[in-house]
Amino acid sequence: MSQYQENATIIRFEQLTDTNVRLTLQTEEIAQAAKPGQFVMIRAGKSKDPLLRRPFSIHQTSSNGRMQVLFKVTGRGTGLLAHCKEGETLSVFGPLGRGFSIDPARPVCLVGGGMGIAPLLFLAKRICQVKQNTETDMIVLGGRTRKEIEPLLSDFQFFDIGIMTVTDDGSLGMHGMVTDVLKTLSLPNNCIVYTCGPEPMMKSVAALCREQKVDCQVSVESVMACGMGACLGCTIKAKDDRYVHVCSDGPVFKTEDLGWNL
Amino acid sequence: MSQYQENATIIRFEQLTDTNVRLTLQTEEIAQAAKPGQFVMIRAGKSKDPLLRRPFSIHQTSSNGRMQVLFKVTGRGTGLLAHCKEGETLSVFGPLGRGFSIDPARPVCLVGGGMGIAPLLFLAKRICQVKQNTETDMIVLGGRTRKEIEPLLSDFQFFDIGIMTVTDDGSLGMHGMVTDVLKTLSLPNNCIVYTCGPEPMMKSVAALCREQKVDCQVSVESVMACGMGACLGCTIKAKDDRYVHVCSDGPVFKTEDLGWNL
Amino acid sequence: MEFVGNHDPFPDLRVKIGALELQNPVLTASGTFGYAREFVDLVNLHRLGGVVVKGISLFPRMGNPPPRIVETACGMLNAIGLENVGVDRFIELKMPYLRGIDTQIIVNILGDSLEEYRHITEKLSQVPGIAAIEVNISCPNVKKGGVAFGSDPDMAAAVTRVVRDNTSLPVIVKLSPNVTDISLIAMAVEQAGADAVSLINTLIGMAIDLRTKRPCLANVIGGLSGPAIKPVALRMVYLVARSVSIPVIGIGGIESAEDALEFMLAGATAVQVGTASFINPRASEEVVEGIGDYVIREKLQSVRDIIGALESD
Amino acid sequence: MEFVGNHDPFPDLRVKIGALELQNPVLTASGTFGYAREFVDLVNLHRLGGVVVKGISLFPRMGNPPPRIVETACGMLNAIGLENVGVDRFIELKMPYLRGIDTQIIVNILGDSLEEYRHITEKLSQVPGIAAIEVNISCPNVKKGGVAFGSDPDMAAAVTRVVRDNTSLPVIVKLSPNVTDISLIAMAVEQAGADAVSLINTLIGMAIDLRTKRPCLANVIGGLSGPAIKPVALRMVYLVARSVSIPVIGIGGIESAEDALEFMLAGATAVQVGTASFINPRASEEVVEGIGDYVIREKLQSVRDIIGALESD
Ligand SMILES: Cc1cc2nc3c(=O)[nH]c(=O)nc-3n(C[C@H](O)[C@H](O)[C@H](O)COP(=O)(O)OP(=O)(O)OC[C@H]3O[C@@H](n4cnc5c(N)ncnc54)[C@H](O)[C@@H]3O)c2cc1C
Ligand SMILES: Cc1cc2nc3c(=O)[nH]c(=O)nc-3n(C[C@H](O)[C@H](O)[C@H](O)COP(=O)(O)OP(=O)(O)OC[C@H]3O[C@@H](n4cnc5c(N)ncnc54)[C@H](O)[C@@H]3O)c2cc1C
Ligand SMILES: Cc1cc2nc3c(=O)[nH]c(=O)nc-3n(C[C@H](O)[C@H](O)[C@H](O)COP(=O)(O)O)c2cc1C
Ligand SMILES: Cc1cc2nc3c(=O)[nH]c(=O)nc-3n(C[C@H](O)[C@H](O)[C@H](O)COP(=O)(O)O)c2cc1C
Ligand code: FES
Ligand code: FES
Repeated sequence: MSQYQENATIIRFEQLTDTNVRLTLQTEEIAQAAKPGQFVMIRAGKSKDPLLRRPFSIHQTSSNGRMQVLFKVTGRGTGLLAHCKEGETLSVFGPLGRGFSIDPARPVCLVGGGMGIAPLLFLAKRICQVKQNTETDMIVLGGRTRKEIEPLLSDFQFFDIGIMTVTDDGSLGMHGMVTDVLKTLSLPNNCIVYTCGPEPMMKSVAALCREQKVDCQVSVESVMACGMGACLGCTIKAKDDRYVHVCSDGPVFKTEDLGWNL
Repeated sequence: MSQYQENATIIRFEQLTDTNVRLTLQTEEIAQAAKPGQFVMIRAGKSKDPLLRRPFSIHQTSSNGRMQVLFKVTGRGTGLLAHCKEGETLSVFGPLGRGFSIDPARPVCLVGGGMGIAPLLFLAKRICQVKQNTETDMIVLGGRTRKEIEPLLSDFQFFDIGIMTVTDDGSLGMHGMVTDVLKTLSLPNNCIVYTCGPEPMMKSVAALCREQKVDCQVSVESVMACGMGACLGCTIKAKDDRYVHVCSDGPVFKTEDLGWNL
Repeated sequence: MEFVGNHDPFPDLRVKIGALELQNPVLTASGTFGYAREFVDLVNLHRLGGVVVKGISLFPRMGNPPPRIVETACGMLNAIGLENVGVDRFIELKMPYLRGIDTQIIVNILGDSLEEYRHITEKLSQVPGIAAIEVNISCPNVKKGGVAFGSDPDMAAAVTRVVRDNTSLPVIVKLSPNVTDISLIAMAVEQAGADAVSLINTLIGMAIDLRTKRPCLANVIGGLSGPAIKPVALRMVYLVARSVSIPVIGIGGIESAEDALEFMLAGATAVQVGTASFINPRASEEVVEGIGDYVIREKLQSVRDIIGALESD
Repeated sequence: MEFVGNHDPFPDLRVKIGALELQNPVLTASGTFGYAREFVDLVNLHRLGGVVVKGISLFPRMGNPPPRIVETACGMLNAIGLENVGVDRFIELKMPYLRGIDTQIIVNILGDSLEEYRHITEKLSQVPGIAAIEVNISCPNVKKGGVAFGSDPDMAAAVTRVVRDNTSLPVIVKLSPNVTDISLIAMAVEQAGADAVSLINTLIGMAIDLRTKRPCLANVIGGLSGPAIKPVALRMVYLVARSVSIPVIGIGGIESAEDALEFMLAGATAVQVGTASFINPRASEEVVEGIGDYVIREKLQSVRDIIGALESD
């Protein structure tokens, strides 16, 4: 679990929608060491304000030392990152946290909502590398509108995994929520569901999985200062009222460990 | 003495030397109202850090509502301004302070050192507008090296005023300091000397003027928070140990009012 | 009958600080808005809830030697040293203009002794156009008086009483944050007859220039203001608002309507905009506008609905 | 004979905190560097002057409910609530790794009562590899103990005495800035036998989320740290260094060697890097490097030459 701090050059800047941006960064060591579900801490701007780094899931890595992050502008930090230009550098450290655990022998279903789709590309890629057969696997991508999902779709189509899309307004794929899609699927018993997205969405997915008695791994968020287990600031409440730290115990958890009140 | 706050578009960005930048800003009202020797307060960046605006002399204005500032990168604020791009906007307010007082009937000598040259272009322009005859007038531009002065020279050559240059290393014009040039000139008795530059330079110019019994106006600097007489932070000691405020009593003073210990 | 429709274009922003009625809760902080005239070209002064003028003493003061200010991370230090023209010249030179502004004029006063506070209060009480007195017991810059009055409940009460006993104007006491328990001071001045408290004044701080190996300020120490101190101010306002029953005026790092509304949620009846006016001369007016927009957007009856409306478990 | 030439590539950065010898004056601040291991991939731990570990209590503590942190202007608020594994598990689980680092390990302790401070001191005193104890009497997050011990000179002295009497390790007392006169507390703990004082701990602050109308922290209030507080810290270090004759360790918003050197000019013998480690995990090591460069560039005999070397009139 080696970590690195790098000044990463922005190789490519993609404005996917009004608010969604994808950055391709040259980060030799981080890209090499990263596993799906892990994240990086990025410094937005060079000023002391905003002060803290921002956490972002690793969207995918490449063998030539590149790494992508995909994010939505939600405030000042992401706003600054959305004003970066190709050729500039960003201070990045990682990879951080515990990622998804993969079992090559079991069928999977990836369920992403909105920016929660970010870590799933890397996960899908790795799954295809380690598994012989992905025929029974499934990817469900949900979002508010077509605009949000469409730019990401072609990347997922690289894999030999079935994709279903669903939007709040029906502008792409099914009309409704990811759980509406999930209900239509009959998840095999030994299936692992991986999910990332807004908390209410993840909770309904987790509830559904519990009903259907399939394992579910979720990638959760929390406010972070250090990203590496030092500040103890990223706590969330887990099973039996114990606290866990999202940055070092997670960000990926088995839902049964979180003790979500489903 | 009207003042305006404007979001001024950067019309032109000129990197004159490694460290010296000239910005042309579209600032309708400020440009119209400005007088030579006045200054503006510019916000560097959009962050709360650095917090305060930075004061800059008005380098020149145009009748189509444009204004220039000329500055050297000396710290974080000017560093940020030096990273601006054409088309971006800057928050500017002004014009502020009391400028040079001009008497069309008297001969003048303008003495600028380094970035102290900035306000003198505007002054020279105005002098040429109000005076019939500038034959006996003189502009002395001093700097460390040729590189610093040369980009500014052509602008001053527009006027019908004699120019002398002097550099610390002799790479342009005379070898030495502005006072060395001044000593070679015989300043008419009723002459006004206007000077702006590093404080030691202005003090030697002022001393020389006192010796030669000619009037001398200096544009001085001080740390500023508000630029408009509200914070009382920009105080300097003046004649009889009284305090004056650079932003509202100045930045241009008659040297005899400053009580410099020459 | 009232107008039909939800969106009242004239939101009710009025608040009361004791007997003092403000058209809206936004004041300018002492020492950061001069005597208002400095801002007339850039701000519509008539839109402000009130103007608190630069601290006035019995006799003129020259203030501290320069440098008097230095920038810090998201803040600034000042050691102006309470430079002012003195109460007599203030009344003669500054009040005529101030009186013409359609807003409440609050005069911030300071003194080195109870006697000085008494004298200056007496003088101001006879002047038309003054809406209230704000008593600065907290300025950290002057060796005598300043620090001591503000950091001891008994002395704070004594100053309050002197001012209270010599004027019928509303008395606002401005508290120093440089104390172990600001609520003790607040309770003491409430007891002593203050109509309101305003807080916070600046935190004591220092900056050093490594190049010259000297303090950045000639006075060595100065008062820290600006966004950096907002969390400290907000907590003190929250604490004091729960400790006294007189109105609290929140001050410290307020730059926007959001900042102001946070202070009001914490219990402030009004706010003062300080350092922000240097960075954006229109800050105070923009806070008024922003609070108005908020009241309309949130469909509040009045801005008073949010005073102390912070929810917590 | 010494090497010929001016530029000693190995500047003398050693300082002494009482009996505690540091290879350089740069420590990591408690609660901001975990138990050091977290940083091993990013920092050369052996280059640090010392590591101050997260505050340890007699029994394990769960800490406060989330949210525990929120960003503020040039700073952050934390209300971790002193989550820690307790002294026994600390000794068992964390000390073996810490012992292997070629630096001084300082254990930060806290308690709700004098008894707790005594117990934990006794336990730590028997553990090899601990270089000193830093006594946190200042944490604002825990209702019992924390605030009271740090804000009253007598209680601060009492805690110091208990720790002093139960260990032969150097005792550093960490002071709270949330007091009227920090030098009184410093003098009291010096009298009570402290070998050094470190300051400042966090300022008490608060943040509010206007959208939810709730405090940003579940604990409502939290401790402010980061660049925002540096001016306050610098002034308190300056004040305390002139009030006591034991060494002072400067803390508060230190991000760079320049910051650290400013604290040393103000009188600090050593410094701690806190919040900066979150933004730049290498901050502490870079401060060591930067101080070394400074000592070489300025041709100082030793970094000790700049301690308290501030010039003023
Ligand atoms: C492990 C992890 C992985 C993440 N991966 C992604 C990703 O791949 N793509 C993406 O778009 N976003 C991701 N996020 C969320 C992202 O970190 C926040 O959107 C970002 O920090 C907001 O910064 P800001 O300055 O723009 O917003 P701010 O102005 O700081 O706040 C805007 C909103 O974002 C919330 N927020 C602020 N800081 C954080 C934080 N550190 N963590 C979570 N929420 C925060 C605030 O509560 C507020 O509601 C991830 C978060 C975590 C913890
Ligand atoms: C009336 C006036 C007119 C000026 N006109 C010009 C001009 O036309 N061109 C130009 O290059 N410079 C001009 N200056 C100086 C310019 O304001 C400073 O160089 C600038 O503020 C430095 O900002 P910074 O953030 O880059 O430097 P900082 O990082 O803040 O500091 C770098 C150095 O600049 C000094 N400095 C910082 N702030 C100020 C300030 N407000 N005033 C003076 N010195 C300061 C500091 O003491 C330090 O030595 C003028 C100053 C005044 C007062
Ligand atoms: C330059 C300056 C001068 C000040 N002068 C006074 C003063 O004369 N009297 C006073 O009570 N407060 C004075 N203050 C304190 C402010 O009124 C205010 O309490 C403080 O700055 C905190 O608010 P802010 O962070 O919004 O600036 C002054 C502040 C500054 C920055
Ligand atoms: C997240 C966090 C946790 C902290 N925990 C402790 C602690 O356990 N014990 C302690 O004495 N100080 C603790 N502190 C205070 C720091 O050690 C330091 O005194 C303070 O943050 C100021 O320094 P800085 O501005 O460099 O961060 C903590 C600070 C932070 C930010
Ligand atoms: S973010 Fe610091 S411990 Fe998790
Ligand atoms: S800069 Fe504020 S009074 Fe001059």
